[in-house]
Amino acid sequence: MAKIKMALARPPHEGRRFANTAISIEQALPASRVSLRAGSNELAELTKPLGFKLPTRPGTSKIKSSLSALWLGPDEWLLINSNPKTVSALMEKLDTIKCSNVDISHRNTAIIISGKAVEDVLNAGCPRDLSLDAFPPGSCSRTLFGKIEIILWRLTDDRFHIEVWRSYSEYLWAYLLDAAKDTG
Amino acid sequence: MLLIHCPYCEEERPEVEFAGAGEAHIDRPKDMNAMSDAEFEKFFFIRDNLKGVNYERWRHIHGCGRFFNAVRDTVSDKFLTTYKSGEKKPDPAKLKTGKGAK
Amino acid sequence: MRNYSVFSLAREALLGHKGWKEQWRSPEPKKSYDVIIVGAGGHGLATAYYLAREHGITNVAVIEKGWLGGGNTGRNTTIIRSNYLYDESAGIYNHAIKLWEGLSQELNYNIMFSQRGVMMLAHNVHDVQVFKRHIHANRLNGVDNAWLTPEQAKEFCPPLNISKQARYPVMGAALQRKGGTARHDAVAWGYARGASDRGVDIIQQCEVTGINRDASGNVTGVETTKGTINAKKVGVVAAGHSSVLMQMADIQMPLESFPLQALVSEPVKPIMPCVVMSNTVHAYISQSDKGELVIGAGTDQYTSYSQTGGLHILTHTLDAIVEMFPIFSRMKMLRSWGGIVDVTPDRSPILAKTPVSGLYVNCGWGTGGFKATPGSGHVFAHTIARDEPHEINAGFTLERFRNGRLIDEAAAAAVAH
Amino acid sequence: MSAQNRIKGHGLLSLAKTINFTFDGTTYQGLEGDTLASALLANGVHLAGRSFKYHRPRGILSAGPEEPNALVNIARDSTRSQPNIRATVQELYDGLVAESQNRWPSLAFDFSAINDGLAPFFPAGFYYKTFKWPPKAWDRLYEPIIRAAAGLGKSPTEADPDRYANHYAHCDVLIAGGGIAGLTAALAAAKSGKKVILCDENPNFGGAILYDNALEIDDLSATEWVEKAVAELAALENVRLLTRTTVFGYYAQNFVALAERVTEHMAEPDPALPRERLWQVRAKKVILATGAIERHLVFADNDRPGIMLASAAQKYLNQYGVAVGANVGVFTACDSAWATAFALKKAGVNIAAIVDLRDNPPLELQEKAQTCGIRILRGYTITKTTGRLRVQSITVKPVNGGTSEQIRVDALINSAGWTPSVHLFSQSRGKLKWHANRNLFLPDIYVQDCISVGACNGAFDENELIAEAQAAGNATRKKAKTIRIKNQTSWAGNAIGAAPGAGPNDMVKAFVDFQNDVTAKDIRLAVREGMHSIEHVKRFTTTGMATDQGKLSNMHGLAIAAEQLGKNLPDVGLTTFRAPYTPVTFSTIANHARGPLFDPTRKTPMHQWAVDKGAVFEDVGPWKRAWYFPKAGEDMHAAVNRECMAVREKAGMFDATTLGKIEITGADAAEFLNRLYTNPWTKLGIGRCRYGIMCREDGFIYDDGVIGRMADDRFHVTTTTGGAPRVLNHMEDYLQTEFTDLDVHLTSTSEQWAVIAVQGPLVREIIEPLVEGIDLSHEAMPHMSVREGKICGVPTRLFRMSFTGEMGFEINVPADYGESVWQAVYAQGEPKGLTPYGTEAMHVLRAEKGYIIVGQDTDGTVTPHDAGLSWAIGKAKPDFVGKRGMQRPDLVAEGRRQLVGLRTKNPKVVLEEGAQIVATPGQLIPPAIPMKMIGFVTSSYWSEALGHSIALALVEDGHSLEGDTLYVPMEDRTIEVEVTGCVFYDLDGGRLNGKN
Repeated sequence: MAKIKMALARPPHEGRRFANTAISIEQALPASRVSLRAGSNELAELTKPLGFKLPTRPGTSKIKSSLSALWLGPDEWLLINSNPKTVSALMEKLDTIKCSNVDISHRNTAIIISGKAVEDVLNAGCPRDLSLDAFPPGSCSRTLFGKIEIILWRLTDDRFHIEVWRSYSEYLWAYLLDAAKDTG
Repeated sequence: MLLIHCPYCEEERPEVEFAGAGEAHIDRPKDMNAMSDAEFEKFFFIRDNLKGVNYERWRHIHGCGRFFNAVRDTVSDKFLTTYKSGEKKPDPAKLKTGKGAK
Repeated sequence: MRNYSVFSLAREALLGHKGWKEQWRSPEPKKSYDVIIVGAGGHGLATAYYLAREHGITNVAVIEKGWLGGGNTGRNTTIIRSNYLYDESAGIYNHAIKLWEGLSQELNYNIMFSQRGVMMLAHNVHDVQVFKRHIHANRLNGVDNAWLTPEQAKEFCPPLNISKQARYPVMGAALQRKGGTARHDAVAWGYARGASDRGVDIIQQCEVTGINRDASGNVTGVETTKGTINAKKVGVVAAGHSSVLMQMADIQMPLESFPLQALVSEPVKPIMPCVVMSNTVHAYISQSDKGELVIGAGTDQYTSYSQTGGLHILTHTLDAIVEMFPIFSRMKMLRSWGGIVDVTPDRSPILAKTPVSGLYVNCGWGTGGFKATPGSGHVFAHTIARDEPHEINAGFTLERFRNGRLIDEAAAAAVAH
Repeated sequence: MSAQNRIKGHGLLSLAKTINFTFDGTTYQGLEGDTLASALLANGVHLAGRSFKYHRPRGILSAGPEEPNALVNIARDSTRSQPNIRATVQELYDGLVAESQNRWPSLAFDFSAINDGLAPFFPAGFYYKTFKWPPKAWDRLYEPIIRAAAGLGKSPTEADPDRYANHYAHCDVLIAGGGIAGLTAALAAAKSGKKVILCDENPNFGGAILYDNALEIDDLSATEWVEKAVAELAALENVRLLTRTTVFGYYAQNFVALAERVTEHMAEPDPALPRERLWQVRAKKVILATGAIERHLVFADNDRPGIMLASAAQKYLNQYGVAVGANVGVFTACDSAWATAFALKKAGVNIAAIVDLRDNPPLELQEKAQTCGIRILRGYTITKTTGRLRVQSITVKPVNGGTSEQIRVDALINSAGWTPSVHLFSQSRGKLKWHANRNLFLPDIYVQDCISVGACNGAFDENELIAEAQAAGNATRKKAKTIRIKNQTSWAGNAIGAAPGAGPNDMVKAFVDFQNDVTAKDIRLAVREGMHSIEHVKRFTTTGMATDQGKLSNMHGLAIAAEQLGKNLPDVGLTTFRAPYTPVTFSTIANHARGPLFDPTRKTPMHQWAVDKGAVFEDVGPWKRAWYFPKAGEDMHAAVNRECMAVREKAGMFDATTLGKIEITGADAAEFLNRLYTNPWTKLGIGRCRYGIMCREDGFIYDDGVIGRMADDRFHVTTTTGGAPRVLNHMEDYLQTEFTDLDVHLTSTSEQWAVIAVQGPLVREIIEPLVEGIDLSHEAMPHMSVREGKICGVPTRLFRMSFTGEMGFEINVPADYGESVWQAVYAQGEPKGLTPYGTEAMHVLRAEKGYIIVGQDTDGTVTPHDAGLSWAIGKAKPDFVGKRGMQRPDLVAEGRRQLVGLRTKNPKVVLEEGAQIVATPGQLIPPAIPMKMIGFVTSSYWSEALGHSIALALVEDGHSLEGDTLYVPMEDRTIEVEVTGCVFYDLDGGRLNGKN
């Protein structure tokens, strides 16, 4: 049998970026993502495979080396590992524990947006209060941006990570660029 | 746009993150087959639709994804309280209607 | 009744219009009536009018909490059409159209029924299938409804954007030429004048606070803020407040009341020749005789009696309008308002007797009641007078929610899957 | 032309900074900082518009957003034409081109002014009384004429190239109005650490001092004080200042909408800037400092050009250095107009007389008037004015009778006192209270966290106003420092309703609502006709319904109606104030959601490949799906036939990515499916799939799809494309609120997987070489099974299933690999005849097999039994969602519509989808309307494989009619059809296994 030609990954908007003096928008690199669902009794067991305690305060996140956990709901976390190759390992680890683990690495894609106008640009489409006291670094939440759902995650004062379903990323890009027009 | 306190996220969020889900505290009978047509009608179609304090369901669909219940005055549209699904019906007499909503 | 005509107008012009009498009497309520209608909206007033005119029942009171015509009658976008799918719906809405056509003359009141055509846009293959189904059913029911190509639609309504580049390009349209609009206030006032002139008492600023029944449960009258008023028959025609009133007779209704908003633009010279509706893009628009673009929005997602809604609802309405009519982008919203619409599970009205003898209900028109006003009043009057439904409203019962015989116009337009 | 009415030494504008503009074709010169109105007045132009109904000549009445008369069209270019712009608000820019409206042929001579002469025939509501005969004439004849006469400006006729933006904002305190009150409140709030947004509709803050600059605050001139306050605020981090920004809507829970005009004042706007920006602000507290609006007096012929509000004249003088006339009359019932007179006099304008309705205006005012030689007429009214295009004289007469006197004027300023702007308070659903002693409605009961300060709260005295504002803004305990006020202008005195001389017995036109031409007479007529509620009066006369929304007319209308009814004013009711406060551009509200951003467009990973192959797409919900792939010279029909035949004879490939997918995990996953789907799931083996039907409680089909069991506790569920979000929500609802006993979790994987359906006799040999770790043989992988392995070296969930009746596989791969795997499969199969096909061919192929499409062959009123899917109902199951519902009387009754197949007697005839079906030809000739319809065509296609047309239909008792002949009456002919089963092709299904 002839050698099978390996399929290539073609992530959406690969390498796309925009920047002016006030705002910078870039397509994040591919990553491993797992939707983790677990009840309060299961939490303890998860600490070992993850290497840290899952955040349990609503809207908070936890980062340890390449692995991050975002609280999305009382029994729901989004696990992101910046290394796209680690997903199967992560899935296998979780398989051994009573919880729900679903690979969504390709369902979502991410955009990183930063700069001094970042709150203004996001507030063009997101109805949430994004001031530092209301949404400090580390905060994360599912919310709306224009007509689509996103997960908004604040990395630093002026840097956000936005998770979005891949087919909505084109809309998100276009909206962010439109909102960024009169900045910088 | 209303501002709704999600009992799971423990904060107020804009209405567009939520989906209204109709009247609250209508439980699906354990034995559906034992229902008369009249009982089925009441269960599936009949609604209180109260003018005043109303018990209703919401889902924080673009947030934590949880269904929860709310007590809201349908004349002022003010929320008296919101509470997790499964918790029992609060007594409206014990809920104060404050300025603004909530 | 002082006749209205170009001649009486001319005569009055020379007398400084001092001779005009009030269009309807504003009497204090009597002790008792043969029939009490609760709610002086278009449907209630029409019911009273036809009770007097068709059935000789003139000892009638129409009781109104606020001012007549001040509810959904005076708040809706006045679209009139009858191109509904099911026989029952086509029956009642087409009955209404026939009455609309002679109404100005019959009432001696210009209600400005304007058959400018109602065009419903199809934006995808599924819309086309659904509209074709309507068109064929309408034809066999004697209801006019024609299919137009995008080009024909544009010809009928020049401001329309039929560009293939649109997000949801227009694939065609269903046009009911007999559809159109009427002047909502005039409809209420014309019926009020006609009813009052035939002896009907219209009692405004009087709220019904209870429905009285005797030992055997039969209706005996109503309690109001102006005291007890007796009647053997009570017809509830209270739109958004129907649940509240029916609960006074211990009847729980299959209804939910939602806020529905509408808006008008600043007046401009004639630009929109017809009514355009799009269910897929969610917008309804026409132009009033004053020149305002009249635009209907969607309902909020929660039940409410506040007669106000959220701005985001208007946002979605106006982005749809600008998408369908890019030339209206710079037009300005002059005024927006809200009404309370009572919605049934199958989106069809209830026009029927109730389990309580002597109590009748006309409700559940949702967002589309205005167009039915004459037909609804006409057959509801029959139902009250004869204590049995007219064949046209025989299907619009309360029982259908028990036996499952729904008239599901909403489901029949099911979303493409 | 040069500006002859500009007065040196007055106003805040620099005479050096001149700019040119044109009005109705004439070029004029104005100054930077002018409004169009001030520039026109500077050039002696008062005539600016025509009224709505009588087309009476109208001048500039006000200096603000309440302007009812001076509405013009301004066009930067053909795509930027804007009707109904208030000249009193529009800032002048170099090259501005304005045109008057609602006149023909010209503003000075308007043909329709004939209406004015005929006015007696057009009283309020005249159109209700006539135009009824002949019946058909209304919309053919009368209405077109009325419509043509109505309307003000002209709608734009080209698409709008400008952009619009949105900004959601949050703050502790939002302050509406940047006058002294607003500025004071802002300073207090900001200094106590609050996050503040202060906005004002004007280009500059200052509010009333733009009228009255005599005032001194803390020993600074009002202007200096404002500059200082603004500078102080601008320096603070926690303050956002917004000018040219109107608060237009006040919604529930302190959600407030603002419209910011970003570029409307610029000669050459930067294209990067939005034309306007919508601000949607959620404020913890709202401070309303919206001030008050001066009312005009309602007297005979009070609408001539040159007759204007006193405060406007003062603003034109003090801000723009423009005198509104050389010989100005003053008619007032309020002190503040006297101040205007003094200011004008000081500026060298002759004051013909001050006519005050009051017998005893304040003595100090009278003394001051005497000292500067102004004639005073106390207790006088105006009974007549003259001048067609500009007021020329006024006729005055003592209120208590006496002799009249005509006085020449070239302008008349008037004031009936001030109406607090309670619009936003009222929008917030607060309750107003009538103060009879002052003829004012003032805020009484607040329902939101909101407070009114200053003139809009009735505080006309600056000391009182400042105290209110400080208290409202200050969040600390600290006592606010006192601010010293000097040279206040009194706003005392007012009149409401018709002035003497415009009473019930005076045959004069005294205008209440200028734009809509509503006179005191009209309102009295409405009352006589039984309009006893102010809402009736308003609707009957249209008072208050013009573009100014009654800012000037509402109180007068109420008073006149009340007088006529013999009631107290508040008992007539107050019309509700509705958003917006001033008109707002549609696209400002739509903002970003235009063009490509109107709605998201969802595309699959293989979309571009299809585009490159020339696919035609269809919209399915938000998705773009490849509809068919026409080759050169092919129409849709030819392409679809080719695609179908390829699948039947060789192989086809189809992008099924848009189908919804839900991963259901947990120990009770199978039980959960048992309750949500009609089918049984417990016994479904790992690696097997099953077609499932979902109902709601009502027992009607809600969704369907193939479900595969990946593990004991893991299912891969597919849903319809459009149903995906609905189904997931439906499942979550039951899981979270009803079946809480189950250990189940749901995750949408719709976009995790790209799905490539390969269908046809050759598909196995085509994909086999690409697959690793999966035995594709019949034995190892029969129909309706699923395996995990690799394809093209990447992980796949490979389903053996078919929606065409041919042997088929659905290759699920992680989405990023979708395009690449698709290309690999295509490369592999293309030589063997593998053909990409679209949704249309898919529809034909499935119809040949009688597979339903939910939403097309069902419509929300169809049970599984009706659809012939009784086999998919788990009879043994004690309960599932829909089980009870489908037992209701009407759902088990005779005569339900059931899904059947149809074959046309003439095989070439393809029925129209949606066509209706009747039972008896007897109905047909002559066509007896209405006909009894017993069903309709749900799906209909030409079947190239079968060589005849096929159709599916819902027909009453259809299942028992097989073999019968029915009729499809079309407009031009009647089509005979035979009822058949739903399956047309490969009846025994052998081809699923590559047999037959």
